[in-house]
Formats: sequence, C-alpha cells, structure tokens
Amino acid sequence: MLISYREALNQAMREEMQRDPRVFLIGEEVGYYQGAFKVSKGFVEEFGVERVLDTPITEAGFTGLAIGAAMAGLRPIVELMTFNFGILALDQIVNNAAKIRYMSGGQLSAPMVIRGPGSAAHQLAAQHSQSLEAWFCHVPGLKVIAPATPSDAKGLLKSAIRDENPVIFIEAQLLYGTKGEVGEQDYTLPIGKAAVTRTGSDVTIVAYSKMALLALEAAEALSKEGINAEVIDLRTLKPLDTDTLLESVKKTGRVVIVEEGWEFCGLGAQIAETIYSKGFDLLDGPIVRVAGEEVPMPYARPLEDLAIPDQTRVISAVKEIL
Amino acid sequence: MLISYREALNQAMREEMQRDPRVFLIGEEVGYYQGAFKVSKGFVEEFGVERVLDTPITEAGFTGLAIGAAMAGLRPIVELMTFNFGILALDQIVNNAAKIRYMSGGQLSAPMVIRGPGSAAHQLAAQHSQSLEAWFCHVPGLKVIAPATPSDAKGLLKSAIRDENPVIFIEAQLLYGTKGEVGEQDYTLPIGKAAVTRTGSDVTIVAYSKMALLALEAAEALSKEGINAEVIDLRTLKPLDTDTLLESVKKTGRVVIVEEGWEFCGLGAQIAETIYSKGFDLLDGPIVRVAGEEVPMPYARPLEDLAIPDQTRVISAVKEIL
Amino acid sequence: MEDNSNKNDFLTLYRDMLLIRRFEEKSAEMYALAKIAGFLHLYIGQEAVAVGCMHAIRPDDYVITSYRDHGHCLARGSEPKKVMAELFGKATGLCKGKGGSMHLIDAERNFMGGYAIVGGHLPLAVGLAFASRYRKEDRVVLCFFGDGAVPGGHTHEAFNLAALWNLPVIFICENNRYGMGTPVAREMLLYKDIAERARAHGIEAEQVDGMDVLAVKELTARVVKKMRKEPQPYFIEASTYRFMGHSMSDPAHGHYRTKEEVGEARKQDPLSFLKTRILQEGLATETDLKQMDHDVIETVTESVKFADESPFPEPGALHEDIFVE
Amino acid sequence: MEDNSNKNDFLTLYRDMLLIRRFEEKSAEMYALAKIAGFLHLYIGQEAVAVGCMHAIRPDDYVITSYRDHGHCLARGSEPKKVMAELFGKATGLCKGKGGSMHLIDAERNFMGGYAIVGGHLPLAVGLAFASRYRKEDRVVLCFFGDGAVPGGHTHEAFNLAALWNLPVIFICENNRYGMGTPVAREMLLYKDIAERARAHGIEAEQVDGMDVLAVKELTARVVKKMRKEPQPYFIEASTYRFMGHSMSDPAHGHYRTKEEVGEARKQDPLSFLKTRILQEGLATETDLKQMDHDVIETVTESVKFADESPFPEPGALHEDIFVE
Ligand SMILES: Cc1ncc(C[n+]2csc(CCOP(=O)(O)OP(=O)(O)O)c2C)c(N)n1
Ligand SMILES: Cc1ncc(C[n+]2csc(CCOP(=O)(O)OP(=O)(O)O)c2C)c(N)n1
Ligand SMILES: [Mg+2]
Ligand SMILES: [Mg+2]
Repeated sequence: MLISYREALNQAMREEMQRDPRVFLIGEEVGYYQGAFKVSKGFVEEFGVERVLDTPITEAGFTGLAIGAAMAGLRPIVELMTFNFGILALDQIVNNAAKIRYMSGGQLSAPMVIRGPGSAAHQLAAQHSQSLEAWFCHVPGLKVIAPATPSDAKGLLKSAIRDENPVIFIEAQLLYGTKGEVGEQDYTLPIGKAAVTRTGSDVTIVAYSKMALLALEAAEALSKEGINAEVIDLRTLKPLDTDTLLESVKKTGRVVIVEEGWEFCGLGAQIAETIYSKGFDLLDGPIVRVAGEEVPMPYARPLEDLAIPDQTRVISAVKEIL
Repeated sequence: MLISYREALNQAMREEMQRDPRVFLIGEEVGYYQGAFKVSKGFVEEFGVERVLDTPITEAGFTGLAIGAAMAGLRPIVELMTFNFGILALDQIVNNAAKIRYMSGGQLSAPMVIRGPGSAAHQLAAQHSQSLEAWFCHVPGLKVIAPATPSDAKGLLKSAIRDENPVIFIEAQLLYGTKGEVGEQDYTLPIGKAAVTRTGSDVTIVAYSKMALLALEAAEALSKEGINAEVIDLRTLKPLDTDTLLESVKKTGRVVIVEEGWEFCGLGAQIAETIYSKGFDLLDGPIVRVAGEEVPMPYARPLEDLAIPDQTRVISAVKEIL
Repeated sequence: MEDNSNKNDFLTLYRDMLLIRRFEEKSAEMYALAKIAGFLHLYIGQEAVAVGCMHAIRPDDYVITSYRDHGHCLARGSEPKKVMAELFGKATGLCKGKGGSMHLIDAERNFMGGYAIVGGHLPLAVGLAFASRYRKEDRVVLCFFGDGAVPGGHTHEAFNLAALWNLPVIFICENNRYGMGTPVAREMLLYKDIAERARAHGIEAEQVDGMDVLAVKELTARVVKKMRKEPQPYFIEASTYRFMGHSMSDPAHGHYRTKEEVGEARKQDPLSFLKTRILQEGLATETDLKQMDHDVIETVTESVKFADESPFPEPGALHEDIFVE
Repeated sequence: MEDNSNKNDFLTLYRDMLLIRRFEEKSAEMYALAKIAGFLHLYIGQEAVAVGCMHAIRPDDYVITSYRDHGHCLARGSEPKKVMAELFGKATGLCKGKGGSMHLIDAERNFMGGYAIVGGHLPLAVGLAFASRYRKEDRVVLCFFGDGAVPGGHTHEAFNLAALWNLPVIFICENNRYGMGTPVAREMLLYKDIAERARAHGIEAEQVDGMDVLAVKELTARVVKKMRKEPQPYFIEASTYRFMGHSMSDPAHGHYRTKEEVGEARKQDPLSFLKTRILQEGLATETDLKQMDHDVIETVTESVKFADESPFPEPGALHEDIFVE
C-alpha cells in the first residue's frame, strides 16, 4: 500500500500496542491533540488515556518516568514533540536509560523507544532546527535509528519497540508527508543494517534520513551526466553497518557523506573515520563531507537554504572527487 | 614558579577578578567550601559573597542565570562541580549561550566561561566519569578549551575570561594536583593554538588534557626504542588548530590520536577526518585512534583501567602503524 | 480599581493594544501569502498583559519573553516595520532576519528576546535581574511566559534562585488556559492558583485579570515601585485567553476547545473593555477611535511595505554574528 | 507517639540500624586501606530513616535512592557480603563490581538503585509508580533523596507528574541540614518546611523526626496503607543529620559546620534513642544488645572477608551488560 511516513509510524505503533499490552505512548499532545504532527492519530480513542498519555511540558520528567516504567517491565514509547526538546531530557537518557543495565551488572534494563522529529523543517530558526544525532550516537548503551522512507520507518519502529534496549528513533518533520510503498503484512526490519538504495560504481554517497532522499535525487541527476553513484541509506546510525559501507567502497573507491547536522564532530566525521581506518586501501582519495553549515540555524529562508545541504552541493562534492 | 594546575586556575581567576569588576564566580560550593576541588580557595574571603556565589544544586538555573548576566554585560565564570552535571545545563548552554548572538543578529552576546573538571577520576563510576567534549565541540558558537598543564591552564583561562564569547573550559580532577612551571607575569595564551610539546619525525601523537601527558610519557618510552614521536597537545579543541596538525603530519606521515572519551563520534573522529581530508597525501597510512572504551564507566578499578587509554595502548598503536 | 491614569494614558494603552491587534491580523494574512513562514504564534486576545505591564516600567528595565513575543516587542516600543521585516526574514529586520517570529530581540530597548524553548528563558530573566543587583542599579526585569511553562524544571530553578537571592524580577504568567492543546487542568493538579508554585519558593504572588489593561498596569506599577527600593521577585498570574490557534497550523478551535468557548472568551476582548471605558468616561469619541484605528492600520501597512521591499540577507550573512571577534 | 510494635519489631529495627552503623564504620576503614575507592558517602546518623521506612513496606514494593545508598540497600535486606563486595569492586558484588558505592542495585529485592545525579532518580521513581498503576497493582514506591535535591528541576517535574496522575510514590526527603557544604538555608529561601514545595504541586506532606525510627515507621506505614487503596503521592520530610563528612574526602566538621554542632547532633543518635526505649521497656538487656552488636560485627567482618577474597571482574566483563542481546 502507498502510505505516508506519518501513517507508517502510526501503523507501527498501533500494531505493536495491539500486540503487546506493555507498550504505551507518552509525550506532549500525543493524545487528544492526536500528536503535534498527527503521528498518533486515533490512538487515544483506540487505546484510552491509560496507554496514551498527554504530558505537561516537562521533558526530563516524563522521559525519566518512562525510563522508570521500562525498568519496571513496561515498554514505553516516548514522543518528543521535537528532538530539540530532548536536550532537556538528555541527562535522563544518557545517565539512566543508557547506563542502567551496565551499572546494575545486567540486573535491570530500560527497553524503550524515544522518538520524534529531528533536523530542520522550514524556517523554525535556531532553537528548533537542530540535528543532534551525533550526541546520541556518542553514548554507549543507546541504539540510534533515522529512517528515510515509510517502509523503513514502519519496519524499524516495530523492531525498535521490540528491542530490549533503549532506542533513539529520529524522524523528520519534512518527511511526515512523504509517501512510499509499505508492506501490508506485519514485518520488522533489522536494526543495524544499512540499505543500498541505488547501486553504482563511480562513487558511494552515504546519507540518512532526509539526506538519503537528497542523495538519491543527486544520484539520479548525476546519472544524466554519466556518473553512476551508489547510494547508501544508513537507516541505523548506531550500530553502524560498516560491512555495507566497506563493500560499496570496495567497488567505488570514492565516498561522499551527506548529513544535515553541523559538520564539526558530526556523525559524518565518524563515518568517514570508520571508512578511512577500515578501508584506507580501498579509497582512491579523500572522502568529501557535505554537512550542515557551522551556524545556528537562521530564520530567513535564503540563509536557511544555504545552511542545509542541497542537491547542488552534493553534486559538486561528487564531481570534486571524480 | 612551580605551582599546581589547581593553583594556576586559582591565580588566573583571581587576577582576572582583580582586573575586571564584571567578572564573578558562580557554582556549587565555590564560596565558603572553597570549591569542591578547592580551585577557588580564598575567593569568597577576597571578593565577598557578591562576586563568589554558592548556588543550590540547580545547574540549569544557575548556568542560565549566568548567561542572562552575561547578556546584560557581566563576565560570569560558571564552575560546574563536574562536567557530568553540565548535561543538566546543556539546553541553556546550547540554546541560549551559543546562539544568542546569532539569533539577535549580533545585538547580544554571552561572554562567559563555563569551567570544571571533565573526564574520569578514579572509580567514580558511570554517572561521574564522562568525557563529553565532543558534544560541546559540535555546537557552533562555543569555543572549547582543555589544557593539560598548569601554565596552559593559567594562560588559557585568562584568555577565556577575556574572550567576548562563551567558552567551555574543561579541566580534569586528576590534573588538579599536578605541578608545572608557570610564568610570574600576567600572561595570556592564544585560544586556538595547539602546542607541539615534543618534536619528532616518526609519528605524530595528537592528544589533549590528561591524555596529552600520557602521550608525552608514551613518546618518552618509545624514544628508548628508537622511535621518535612528535606530540601535539591541542589545548584548544575548537577551533581546531589544523595548521599545526598538518605541519606535523607533513613531517611524520603517521598519526595516532588519543582521547579519553568514547570512540564513536568522539572528538578524535573529527580530528582524524580533518587530517585525512586536508592532508590525505601527507599520510603514509591510516590514522589510529586510541580512545575510551565504548562502555559506561565501570566502578571496579581493573575494569576502569581497561576502559581508559594507557601507555601500553598508545605505544602499541604507534607500533601498529610504523 | 483605583486608577490614576489620565486621558493620555488610556488612549496610549488603547493604541498600543490596537497596534498589536492590527499588526498580528496583518501578520496572519502575510503568513497565508507565505511572506512569513515557520512558526507564527499570535498574541491576539492577550494584548492587555503586555501593554499593561510595559506601561509600568522604565526604558532601562529588561524585558524577556517566550516565542509568543510580537505583542511584548511592539508594546516595548520596537518599530513595527523592523518587527515585520524580521517576520519576513529580511536584512532590515530587528535581528537581520536571523531570529524570526520566535526570536524578536531589540537590545536598544532592553528587549532581550523571544525564546522558543518553553520555560528556557526564565533562568536568563533571573540573570538579568542578578546583573541589575550586581551593579547596584534599580532596574527590574519583566519575564513573560505561559501556563505551560509552570511545571517545567528550569522554571522552578529560576524561582528558587530569584527568591533566595532577592532578585528584582517579575514573573508574569500569562495563563491563557492552554499550553498548545492541553488545558491547564491537565498541566498541573492545582491549576486554579498557579501562583502557589511561586509562593512555595518564597515569592510573593498575585492574580490579576489579564483582560483588564488598567488592572495589569496598576498591579505591575505597584510591584515595580516596591521592587526598585527593595529588590525581591514577584509572581503575577494574569488570566487571559488566546483568541487564535496556538500557531498558524492550529485552528482557533477544534480538538481541544469549542467554538462556543472561544466565542465566550472573545466577549472579554481587552480592547473592547478599554474602549468602553474610554467612551464611558468621554476621553474620546467613536470617531476619534476610528481615526486611531485608521492610523494604526496605516502604520501596519507601511511596515508590510517596508518589509516587502527590503532585501533578504546577503549570503555572506550566513557566517556572520556567530562570534564577537 | 502511638505504637503497635512488639518486642520483635523493636529489636529488628535496632539490629537493622546497627548493621548499617557497623557496616559503614567498617567501610570507612576499608576506604582508608584503599580497599574501597571513588566516592563513599556514609549514612551514619540517618539510619532511622531508611530502616523505619523499609519496615513499613512489602517485598514487592519498589525502593530507589541517591548515591548515599548503603543504608537503604542494607535496610532493604540485601546481603551485606554482596554489598561489601560491590564496594570493593568485586565480581561477586551486587552489580558485579560495575556499580560501586553510588550505584547499589538489587533487582531481586526491588531495590532499584543508587543514582549519583542529585535528583535525577525522582522521575524514575515516578515511573516505577506509574508501572504499578498501569498494571493495576498496589505496589508503592519509596523514593529517598536529600534536601539538596529539592530545588532541582527534575524534582519538581517529578512532583508535578506524580500529583497529576495520582501515582503511588512516597517522596522521602532526608533533610540532614546540608547539601554537601551548603546549609539548607542557602539552598532555598523557605527551608523550614521543605514540604511546601511538594504541597504546591498538590502533594500531601508531613514532617517527621528522622532520628526516631518508630515515628518514621509509623508514619510510613500509615501513608502506605492509604496509598495502596487510593494511589496518590506523599511527601515526607525526615529531619536528620549526617554524623560524618559528605564523603570520605570531606571532614565531619570544618568549613561549614562546627565540631560543637556535630557533637550536639550526635546526642540525637537514632541508635541510642531506640536503645533507651528498648532498655526502658525491658525488651532486652544491655547484655543482649552487646551480643547483638557482636553478631552484627561478625556479619560485617565476614562480609569484608568475602569481599576481600572475591575476585575482581574478568577483563571480558568490560564489554558485557551494555545491551540485552
Ligand atoms: C521545552 C519545550 N517543549 C515543548 C515545546 C513545544 N511547545 C511550544 S509552545 C508549547 C505550549 C506552551 O504553552 P504555554 O506555555 O501555556 O504558552 P502559550 O503557547 O499558551 O502562550 C509547546 C508544548 C517547546 N517549545 N519547548
Ligand atoms: C546534578 C548534580 N549536581 C551536583 C552534584 C554533586 N553533589 C553530589 S552530592 C551533593 C550534595 C547533595 O546534598 P543532599 O541532596 O542534601 O544529599 P546528602 O548528600 O545530604 O545526602 C552534590 C552537590 C551531583 N551529584 N549532581
Ligand atoms: Mg498557555
Ligand atoms: Mg543533605
């Protein structure tokens, strides 16, 4: 069926909540309001206020609550209205969710999903347009997922909910309305497996979330100029699917990494470093990164457009190394 | 004069507070208690409770307070008892301090220093042993400093206090007692300049903070085996002194990066990526990283020792690429 | 209510509220035309709070608020054309187009901004008040925020510090009965007297009818007067209502409140309230007020023209204003 | 105080407190011998709080606390030798040596830990209570924390959620008059009735003499009984005192409190208090109690022996227990 990314997430959560009574959804406006971005449409009606909880604006409080509930055996899904507000819950996520299993010597764990949109939408300015996945990826004990398509969104969210560990699941406001083919059946996708969304031999473009779609578009444009790019959509950011990356580099010898977040200490640095260190001899030259500009996000549209990677930048990055 | 790192910090703050009445110190136990690690010894006696403020345990509150005060023209020094607690103030630091200048189109700014010990001491376990510099380095609008010696600590802290921007200044509990020669006169050191603390021709070891001392020790040990390592102490983590790095790589062609923080998305990934992308042809082979193990810090000493880079690991990393 | 305002005062208050109303009506239009984008949170219905408060302070006092900041900014005296240009994302905007609707800042007027993290600016407000005390000035701080910000952690940390250190900040909670789609009764158990939370930290507090600009002004003036001599925080809960949706993407009524409720609330329009007083007391005629409206609309129209004709920021601006060099 | 405890109760309470006292005295020794490292926060002086509370709950109730957690852990019934082994960082410790003093966890006893970020565990406590309600159980949660945690943001967010959703959690503030070196009067303006802050969120609250184990137990039992039927949070402020320094690196008196003050407080020793009662009521003789002390010291000595003889974790343990596979 052809459904939107939003609907895919909705289905994933609905099916899992139907399957497992321990799963509940908690966050700002997830209930009566149907979700700030309508991802939980119909949920409070179907599952009731006991399992679909509208919270006050207290990210540390309700994320911590969910972690405690997970430690006690429930399976919370925390919706962050956007991941910008996740900074307020970061201590809870990093110090409690990610570490409880280790600190307890394996006695406790916090099986849960923390999800919501990351990255910029349009003109939401500095405090509402951040791509902070590198922070989460830095922390042992967390898995981090950022799907680009409805099909991946559904399959990976279901896996994330079933996972016995805390999973950070990053969506994107600008993806919610995008459509794609999604299997009818109850399926999951493996966490930790990247997808080669276009095969090619000249260059490997590595990306994720919105940027994975951009990479595909750029690859299509490049193909008109006779450049045959392979595109890898990471889907899972951590653990990183190093094998798929290296396999591709083996073919192409050239890599462009596209990410929306800030360049310095961005995830792209780690992806590059991984490829360099494990596939140095496979490379024909240095990897090129296309990343968000090193600025707080400006409001004005022309500036915002400059701050976020676009097709032109990806294409010229590819050409730079060919 | 031969003084400790702790005394060097104390002098830097004292001199700057004497020089500029806008400078004040705020944090937990900085006053009557003389600082949790005694860095502000004698301050409340000399400067009074108006300029040396003991706070309740509210990191977001008092860091935000300091940011507001900086916006109003004061020059706060925020002491975080340890940087672990900085996570609780992260929203204030990232969304307000780092962005206010940009969001206001240059009208406002937040000139301030946020300082305190980062990284592990001995057996403080998972919630008290983190090296989170990569997070701060990821954020545009912040400068990040992490000195290894008393002399650098003094000169850089003075520069940080005089800087018109928010500066993250990361110390280390295990460095406070270390001693070194410090100039008598009122001096500052430039932010953004790395130090070549040992010249060599076989390999470049890049490190900072505690690990810069470890790198030196390892280099000394290696020299006994006829391996001549150059050691770069970054001192400033952001902006990164790329020139000094590349100059060294030009000589050595080989790089080992040592950091205490977690490997994945650690600062070392960015340092490596910078060197690869700007100095690919200078390299004789892949860069090797020696980083903190990908685990929450365990309490037990033998495990902790394994989790943190030591001389053996640095030495074998060097040998691996020679 | 005892009232010392003279004719001029009433008319200025009215004009200031009218400016916000017309400015925002126009902003909504401009949003529909895609001249403005991102999140746009209208203040319509709440004008009496910002205007009443702002008339009780001096130019050197600090003002700080949330993302729903057009009203406060205009009431503080920022030039409408610069505000509109900011909403348009133009180089001539207050923040050179970098801030946008949620981050209006006018340093010259000590209008310290517009912040988009709910409750995140409360610690900053306390810091501004701290700076005032530190320099032994008698400047005070007005800090506006919504009911939704009250349960948040930074809010309580700010309350505690302000109380503990006797800092001259007025926390003005604009209780418009909803935080986005959440009615205040689902934000906190004790929602009828929000001020309790401030009192628990040792902050004196009072409720005021936020639809009555005179009452707001009078209370604020009284508090400010005392605060200048004897620095100490204060908490004001102003009951008000937002007539429009939470932001442009939210309808005025729907999931969380009925058309009837909104209609009922609109009967308490702060502008009508003051207008009635003005007419009753013969301070102006209907014709005078029509003329005033005309003038205000003219100002707003000019601001749109200015914004529209202004250039977008140059690409080079992208990397400017990150650091003070 | 009305009291239904029988002889056994008194003696068990006494023994439990004594175990904590002797265990911690020994821990301090072991710290001096570098058998224990890191931060070690002793509970000596506060024993009546943990012991009184713990005697009022069932094994299936949840307990959660801060880094000053030895007392709560032992009072909950964890094996002293496993606790000591954890302090030694041994593989036989409660958490296989990975948690240490600040992170004692005993899942079997629903002792959910030991957290080192001040106030950071309060939201977890609320979550445990949430799980109890979600599953329609009548389990309650005891959540211990210090006075220093009260102004913190997560604390207030936790209070608000617990109140709003009627969650069965008892917040037990152990007011030992200091947060590290900061007296409570410099932590918050209204420090005499800390509970005010909980009441402001809609939580019922009460103060209790935290040196009187009987009073603590009685109050907790009363609250728990009500809570099982009618879930709703409760706040208890237990006035107590820590006889030792904040941690091993902090002297018992010095910068922030005088020797005299500590001496004065020691006169309220919770053990002496109960001992006097026991002797007065003839529930045991001095000799009985000496024998008990002897037995307890024996247990502690054995726990040290066990810890000392236990192996450190194998290197392979470093990468275990990060994920559930
Ligand atoms: C920390 C945080 N969480 C969530 C949001 C999303 N959000 C924006 S406004 C809002 C509601 C705020 O309500 P209130 O404080 O009452 O202000 P009002 O909009 O009514 O003026 C929410 C949840 C945010 N901006 N910041
Ligand atoms: C968020 C945070 N800030 C600072 C610290 C450092 N710290 C550890 S204990 C403590 C004092 C806590 O006092 P209180 O809550 O009264 O507990 P007590 O030690 O008296 O039992 C401080 C400041 C911390 N662990 N966490
Ligand atoms: Mg509101
Ligand atoms: Mg205390």
